[in-house]
Amino acid sequence: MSSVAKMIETIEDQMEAQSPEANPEHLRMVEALLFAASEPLDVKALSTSLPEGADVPGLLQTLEEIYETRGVNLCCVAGKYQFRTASDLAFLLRKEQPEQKRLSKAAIETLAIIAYHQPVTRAEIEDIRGVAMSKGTIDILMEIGWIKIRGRKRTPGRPVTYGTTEPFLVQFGLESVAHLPGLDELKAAGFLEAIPPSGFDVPNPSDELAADEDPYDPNEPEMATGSVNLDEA
Amino acid sequence: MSSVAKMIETIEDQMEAQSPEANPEHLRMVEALLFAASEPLDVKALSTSLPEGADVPGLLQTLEEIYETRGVNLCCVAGKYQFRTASDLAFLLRKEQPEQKRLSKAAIETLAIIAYHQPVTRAEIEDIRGVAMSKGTIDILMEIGWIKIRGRKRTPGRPVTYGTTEPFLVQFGLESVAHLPGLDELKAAGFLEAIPPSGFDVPNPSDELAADEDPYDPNEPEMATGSVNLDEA
Amino acid sequence: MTDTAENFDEFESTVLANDDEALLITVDGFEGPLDLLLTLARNQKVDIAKISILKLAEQYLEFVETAKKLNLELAADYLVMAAWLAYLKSRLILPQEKGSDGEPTADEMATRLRWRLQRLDAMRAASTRLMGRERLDRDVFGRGDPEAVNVIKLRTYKDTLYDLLTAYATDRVRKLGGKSYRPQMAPVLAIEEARERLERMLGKISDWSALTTLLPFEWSGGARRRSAVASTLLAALEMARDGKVQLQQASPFAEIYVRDGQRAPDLPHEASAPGA
Repeated sequence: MSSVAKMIETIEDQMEAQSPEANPEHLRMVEALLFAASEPLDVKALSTSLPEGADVPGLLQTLEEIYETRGVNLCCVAGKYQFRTASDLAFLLRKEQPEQKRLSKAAIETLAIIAYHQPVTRAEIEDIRGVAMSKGTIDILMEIGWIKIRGRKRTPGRPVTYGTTEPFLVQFGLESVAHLPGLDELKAAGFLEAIPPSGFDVPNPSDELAADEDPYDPNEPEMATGSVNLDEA
Repeated sequence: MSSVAKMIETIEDQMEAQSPEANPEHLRMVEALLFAASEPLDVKALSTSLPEGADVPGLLQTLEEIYETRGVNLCCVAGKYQFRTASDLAFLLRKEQPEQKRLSKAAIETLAIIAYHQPVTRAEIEDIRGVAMSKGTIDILMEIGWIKIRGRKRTPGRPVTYGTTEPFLVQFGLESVAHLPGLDELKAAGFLEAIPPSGFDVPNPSDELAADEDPYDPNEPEMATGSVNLDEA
Repeated sequence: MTDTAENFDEFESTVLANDDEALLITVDGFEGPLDLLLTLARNQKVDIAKISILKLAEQYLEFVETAKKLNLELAADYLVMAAWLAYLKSRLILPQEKGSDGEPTADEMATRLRWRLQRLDAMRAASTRLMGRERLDRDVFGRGDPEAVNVIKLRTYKDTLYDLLTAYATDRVRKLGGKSYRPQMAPVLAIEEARERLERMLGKISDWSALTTLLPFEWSGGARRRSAVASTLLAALEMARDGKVQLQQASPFAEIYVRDGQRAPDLPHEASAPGA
């Protein structure tokens, strides 16, 4: 038996074991939709195009397995699905892409802090980096579309909080912020604790509104962010 | 065995039979290259990216077979290869978008003439309207489905006769063409002046075959419609 | 010392070793005092968790001194940190005092600083890992030639029965020369029209006829009559000049008579006959 045939047999076994009922016609449809799309698609979008009653999550799982060892893989990014070339084939495809703007050291660090600590305020970022942030840093990250203002902290001054966006997850191939690399270690070491560390709560980076966070309302009159204390004012 | 597994088994058989030596790593590479390419690739282009000695035509054949029954097929156009959605799934990639339009002045006038004067030939429409009709006008009304060829006039040349359809009645809220308002009603409703020009009459349209009309037989050899007179020819 | 740069090439250090192992500094390269402290800590080549804060404070203060000697301008926060570290250093050297009125002890302050350095270090490592991930369109690629979704226009027509009937009425009335589209005419009978009319009537009028009896029926009243009379008279005069009619008038303002120009001239007495 050739090695290709062996590969296929493995896939077959997986499919038999896990998704004995995957409807081959539905499988073809999901395959076609995901192949054709330029953007990741979520279960809901796929469901609207498929016949009623199609088991989209099951189909996706089957497809993920079928493509697992192939040159193209089915990836889950930002909770949506997209076919992407296998990462081990990057050498074949890597494009010499002049990175439009090489991100500054400050911007890269700020992005990581926002990703791991979200929701996070400007003052908290500054505390971690030990330096005042230049205005441009946040602007650049917002312009690229990797971060967004997500809410306001329920503390004096109601500073805005930052978080990462869906394009950020898509760009870095993350299923969700909970899948950030090394998140667990950072959490275990206590580096993601509230700032200053209270020693009690260990916030996870989360897209959900935090307990002390209000949703962002762009119409709310802007206040100086950071350290303005209403009680003192 | 599930039908997916059966499908896979068929693929496996094909592969065993035809390309026992297809290198699975090379297969992955071709797959990734074709997937990521922004245009179809030919054997030469693929060969330059693949390790030396790779059997590109063989790999392409294998891939073509693997994808033959899938939602995505490998297609060869003008000697170049690309993945395309299986043609029977093209309907998945269609999105419907409503659009509201109005008929052109010529089209609605023609439609009105056909409605009132049916069965009516092209030449008669032109005579009633006093202007030559552009070919497009009838075509548009036929395409919308509001008029149809209903018969042939028993006159030299046997020109086809036009009449209105069921969708026409639905669109204009008419129970039948006989319910089109007559002269007096048109006057009463203010569509016509109290004293219409002499010679003005409003016919009583009917779905029934007229005395000088034959039912339309699409197989009847077509003749030049309109004014060609066989006796003169 | 130069190996720091290798460890962390993303954050290229500007701390360089010169010949006498003193720090040669350019402050521009640091992302603030904490970054400088972290770089110095790395130079100690021990686990940051076990770093000697006392030694670190000394190195920092030395750095600031060197910068002053070299007349390098240091941002205010570097100086604030220097002051704080000098204070911490003095407290670390002094025998441990009892923690009083809630103020943190020197050890607690040192621990807190160490923790902040560790955290910054950890976040930097995390950012390196993050940036090192397979990135879309750099390392992994989506479909290069996505197939566009075809938008099918579902056309509906707004035309109503009202539109249909309006179209029918206007179209047909127009064709039949109905009034709907006739432009408003001034109540003037054109001379050409009057002449044409006269010419047509010539064969039919018997002998002398009063001009006013030849006016078109619908022009026989009001302003229209005046226009008709004037035009018909002018037309008659033109035709008389061409010899097509003969005209006669008994006296000024009297009725004008007309007859076919082909007829032989009448006897004078006949002239007044019709009016007599």
